[in-house]
Amino acid sequence: MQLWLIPLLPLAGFTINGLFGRRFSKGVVNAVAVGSVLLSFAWVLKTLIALGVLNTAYSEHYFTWIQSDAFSVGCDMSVDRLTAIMLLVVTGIGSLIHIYSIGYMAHEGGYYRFFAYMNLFMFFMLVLVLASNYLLLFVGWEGVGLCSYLLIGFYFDKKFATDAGNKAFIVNRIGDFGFSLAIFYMVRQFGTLDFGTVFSKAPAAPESALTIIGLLLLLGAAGKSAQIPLYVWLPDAMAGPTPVSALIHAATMVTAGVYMTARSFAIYTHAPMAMEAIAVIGIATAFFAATIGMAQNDIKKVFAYSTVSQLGYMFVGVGVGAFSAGIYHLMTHAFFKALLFLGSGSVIHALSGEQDMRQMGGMRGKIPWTCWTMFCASLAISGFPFTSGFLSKDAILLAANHHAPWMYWVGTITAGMTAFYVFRAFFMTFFGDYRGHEHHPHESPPVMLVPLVILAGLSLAGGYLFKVPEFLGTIFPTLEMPEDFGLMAIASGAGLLGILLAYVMYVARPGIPDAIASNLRGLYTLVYNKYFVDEIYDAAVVKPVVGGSRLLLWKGMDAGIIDGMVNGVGARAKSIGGALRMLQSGNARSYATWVAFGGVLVIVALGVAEGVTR
Amino acid sequence: MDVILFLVFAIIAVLAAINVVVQTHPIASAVSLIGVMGSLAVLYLLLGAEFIAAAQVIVYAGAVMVLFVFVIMLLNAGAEVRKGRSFMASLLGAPVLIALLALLAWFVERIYPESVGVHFGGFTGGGPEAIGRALFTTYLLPFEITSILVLIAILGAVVLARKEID
Amino acid sequence: MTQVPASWFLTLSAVLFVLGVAGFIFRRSVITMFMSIELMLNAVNLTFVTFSYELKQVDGHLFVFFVMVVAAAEAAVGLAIILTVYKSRATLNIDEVNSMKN
Amino acid sequence: MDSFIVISLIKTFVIFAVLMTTLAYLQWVERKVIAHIQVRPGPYRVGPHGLLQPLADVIKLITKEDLVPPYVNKPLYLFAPFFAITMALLSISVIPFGPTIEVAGYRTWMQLTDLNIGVLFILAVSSMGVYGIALAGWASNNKYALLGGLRSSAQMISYELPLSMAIASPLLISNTLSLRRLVGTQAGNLWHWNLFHGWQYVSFIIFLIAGFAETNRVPFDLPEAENELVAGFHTEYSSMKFASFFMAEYANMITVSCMATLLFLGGWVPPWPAEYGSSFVPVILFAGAGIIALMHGLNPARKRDRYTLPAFGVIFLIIAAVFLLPIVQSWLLPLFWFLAKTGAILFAFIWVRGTLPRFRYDQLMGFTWKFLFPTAVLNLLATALVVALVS
Repeated sequence: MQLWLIPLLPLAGFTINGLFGRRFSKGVVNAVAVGSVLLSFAWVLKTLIALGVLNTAYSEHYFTWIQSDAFSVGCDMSVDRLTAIMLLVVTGIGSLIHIYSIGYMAHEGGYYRFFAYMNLFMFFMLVLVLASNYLLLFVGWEGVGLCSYLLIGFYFDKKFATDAGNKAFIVNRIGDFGFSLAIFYMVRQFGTLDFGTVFSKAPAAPESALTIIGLLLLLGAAGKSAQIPLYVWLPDAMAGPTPVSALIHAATMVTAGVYMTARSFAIYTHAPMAMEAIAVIGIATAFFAATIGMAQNDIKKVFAYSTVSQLGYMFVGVGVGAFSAGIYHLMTHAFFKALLFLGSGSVIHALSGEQDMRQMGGMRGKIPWTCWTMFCASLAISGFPFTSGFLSKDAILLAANHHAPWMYWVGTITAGMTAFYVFRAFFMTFFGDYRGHEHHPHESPPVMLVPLVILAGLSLAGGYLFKVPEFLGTIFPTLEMPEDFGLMAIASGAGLLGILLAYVMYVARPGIPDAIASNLRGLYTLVYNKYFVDEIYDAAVVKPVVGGSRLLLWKGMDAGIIDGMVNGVGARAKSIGGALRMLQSGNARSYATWVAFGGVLVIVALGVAEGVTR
Repeated sequence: MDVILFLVFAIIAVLAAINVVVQTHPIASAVSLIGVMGSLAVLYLLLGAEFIAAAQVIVYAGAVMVLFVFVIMLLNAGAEVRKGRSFMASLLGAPVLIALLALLAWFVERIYPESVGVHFGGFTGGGPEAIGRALFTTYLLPFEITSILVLIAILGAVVLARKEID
Repeated sequence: MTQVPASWFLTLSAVLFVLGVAGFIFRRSVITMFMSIELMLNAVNLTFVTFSYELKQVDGHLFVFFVMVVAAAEAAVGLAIILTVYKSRATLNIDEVNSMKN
Repeated sequence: MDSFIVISLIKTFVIFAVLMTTLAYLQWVERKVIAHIQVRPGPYRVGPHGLLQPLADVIKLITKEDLVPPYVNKPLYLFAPFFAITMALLSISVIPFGPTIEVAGYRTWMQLTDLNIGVLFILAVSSMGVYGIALAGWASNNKYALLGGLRSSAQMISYELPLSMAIASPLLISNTLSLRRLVGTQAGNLWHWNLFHGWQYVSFIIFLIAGFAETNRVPFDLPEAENELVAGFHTEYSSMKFASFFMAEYANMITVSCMATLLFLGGWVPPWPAEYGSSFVPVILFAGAGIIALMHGLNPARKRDRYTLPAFGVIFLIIAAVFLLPIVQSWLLPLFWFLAKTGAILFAFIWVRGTLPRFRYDQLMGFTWKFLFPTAVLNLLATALVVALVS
């Protein structure tokens, strides 16, 4: 069934564009890049149809990558229901975003380079998804980290872009550190990394080991999916072009963490403590990111924090045991979040680079298509009844309530806040009068609008088209939950309340936000500055590490000890030489004195030796 | 009797040696050195080394010292002028020498407390016949080498000391 | 007590040796230093003879004989050098003879 | 034990007295012989035929003012003559004059002492003699003296080498260093003497030439040559110190001639064994001398010879008579032969002084280093070869 063809097509696209892109015209580059992704999407559809119901995982083995007596790691791929969904999401949304970025990147520099990196990203993401052992997954994991770095730093001539790239890469590396420790521990514990054997041996392993593996995997996932401790890189990642943010920082890469935790459900189900940790981190991130999102003025920053918050929801889903709900929300989130980002991309495109919402407003008339497609996405994300977002979010909230009621209430408040800041952005951008100084904002070309429309359709009806919970029921342990309409009503109510509040504050009476901001000065500045988390990290971690390394390692160790020793030896030799030079005075009598002195020493030595031996 | 002989000539030797060191004029120290060699020759006789005693007088006192006296006379070397007495040398030298002496003495007394007594007839092996036999059998090689050495020394001395005929 | 312990001879030679060393170190005139060397050699000869007396072997005398020959050779060459030094630098003070340049 | 000391003291006294008188009268003999060579009478005023002349000289030298010039290096100036005379006299102590002698019940050798390294001892002493002259020359702080001292010591040193080589060859033959045993090996008749052993006369001649040079005698007495270096190394010396140098010179002469007799002429051994009448030779000689003296006494060339010559004749006859006494013969005859041979060589010294002209200094040095020393070495090698082949 040649599963390897799926990741190999984007790779071919990458190599062709990468090596000969400079000489191709834009059209050829488009054809190669988008073509390879569409082919890969078609191949995915073909394999899924061919595989049929997929009750059991279908896997193919290509070659043995590492072989050291008992421990061996093969390069083998497998497809089961979870992988199928991920493949569809990745290749589907990937191709839409590729089509969109043809228009968006039309008059940007380095055209072929952008598409080469995007294809490379697709290749690594597909390897990650298709991998059937942790090491191959880790290869994909690292690859996507690399591509995110490359794409964030796409405008490498701008300092903040390269800094953001570095930040993203380093923070991801911290997460990967935890992940690799987990892999080592698994090798020690289970002797292999293959999903099947690991999950079959997991129940027998001691709970403490599983907890440790779980927590380390969580650290990796937190790094990649931007959870509480390691989320700081995502907002800065907005420095990259908007399609990148859409593809990598909304739809696919950030979800890798959720996919990985979901994939290792066997470990987590036998490590309740780790599951609890996931849930707590998820809910905390959701609430925390939502509060920051409310005070942001940059349109992409708002959606970045909303991504962090929605990922928090997915982690809650996984944490409370509703794995299928988590993946369901992952899929729906991919649809509307990609749409939101692409929409904001076309808004920025229209305003030729303007990102600050305070410079926008009243765009309803000028770019109607973007406006209304974003309206659909906003409805979906805020959980407006009967949109796909509503379905997946409620599933999670119900599971959270079943697990721990307080989580449900925090989740509901966060849902309200989510609705508020999304519509705040919507109203600030499209309603009121135009505050910018761009004289004629123009609508985006159809090649950008078509994907928007498709995504709008998916975000509204996606939930119904693909019944994920039933589809994944066979793999994951299902939670039998009574259908409690009361809770659903409260959650959707919170969402509507958020929308109403946003409408009142930003359309009805525009003065209110400034009033609130002025009298809640302290809180507002705190939230606006993202709780100074970056500054804290900088002070707590970066400064000491950099300072420490400069002081201790560089000054102390390198210069002090190593150079010190080397130069020291040289200096000592010189000084001794200097002292001995005094001896060569040419004065025969001083020579004689020293000879006599030596003689005395020798005799003393002999005497002592003689005395000793006698 | 032997003790008296030893003491007399030992004291002569030591006094003469001190004179060698103390005298400012080289000729005086040369003569006192001859005195040392003479007294040593007698001590050799006491130790039964007749040939060596005679050789000492003939070779050492008779030839080498004459060379010294010659050089002193030729160079008309005056008394040593006392200048540039570096304090450091005596500071460092004197104790070292005293230490050396004390050490040697201690070493001798300690290592050879039970040394054999020396009297005149004690060892009669020192005669020319015994030395001749040993010299030309066991020590033939050194003998040949020293002969070459002396030849080289003569050549060296001649070359060094001759006036440049220019 | 008609027997003289050998250690007295050794002590005497030690004294002579040290005097030789003292002469070599403290005196300035080259010839006197040269003579102190001869004195040292004599002291050594005395030790040789004493030990050959003790061990009742004639080898000690041979060594003394060789020492004498070498000392003679050395004296010859040494004095020749002193002559040339005197000719070129008109001084017998060792302190002034302390550099290779003339 | 004490008899040894007493005997030694007596012997020392006897030998010292004999030696000192011989020294004095040797000078008389020398002046007489040289005078007669030069056809002049020589000293005859002081005592008969000048016999008291040495006594006069000694008195003169003793009473002369013993001045010590201020600019000399006083200690060495005084030390030099003393050293010269002691070294010269020292070697006489080893020379054997005759076989054993029986006096008042004590039998002893007619020799002060016998060292089994006698020859080496004499060599050592003669090599020390150099210092006397060298230091004298230097201490008197006078150019002539310095040059004289230098030259004479250089000469003595250079001639010491052929001298020791010449001595070494007879030693090879007689195979002993003790002088007494040396004479022993030459016992028997004339042909046993080392002189006629193989070609030992070559080493005898080398020995004599080197001996002449050692004692600064005529052909080689350049250092004291009046016309060039005033008086050589003893220019600044006066009276007794001057006398000591002279005595040293004569003592050295006696030592060399004694060595010559002992090494080559068989010491006190008569030329032919006693049974062939060698013991009568001295009687004949002295009797003949006495008769001649008496005859000359009858018609004297000078009027005071009328008394002296007959007196000498009578003395000689008495001596001839003494030689006939058997009890004395045992030690007197060997003594006579020894003294006769030594006297002959001494006469040769004096004779050579009277006849040969003086060597120039470079000829002198060239002669020894270029001719004498090589021949001495060759001679030694040849003798060694012969001895090795013979034994």
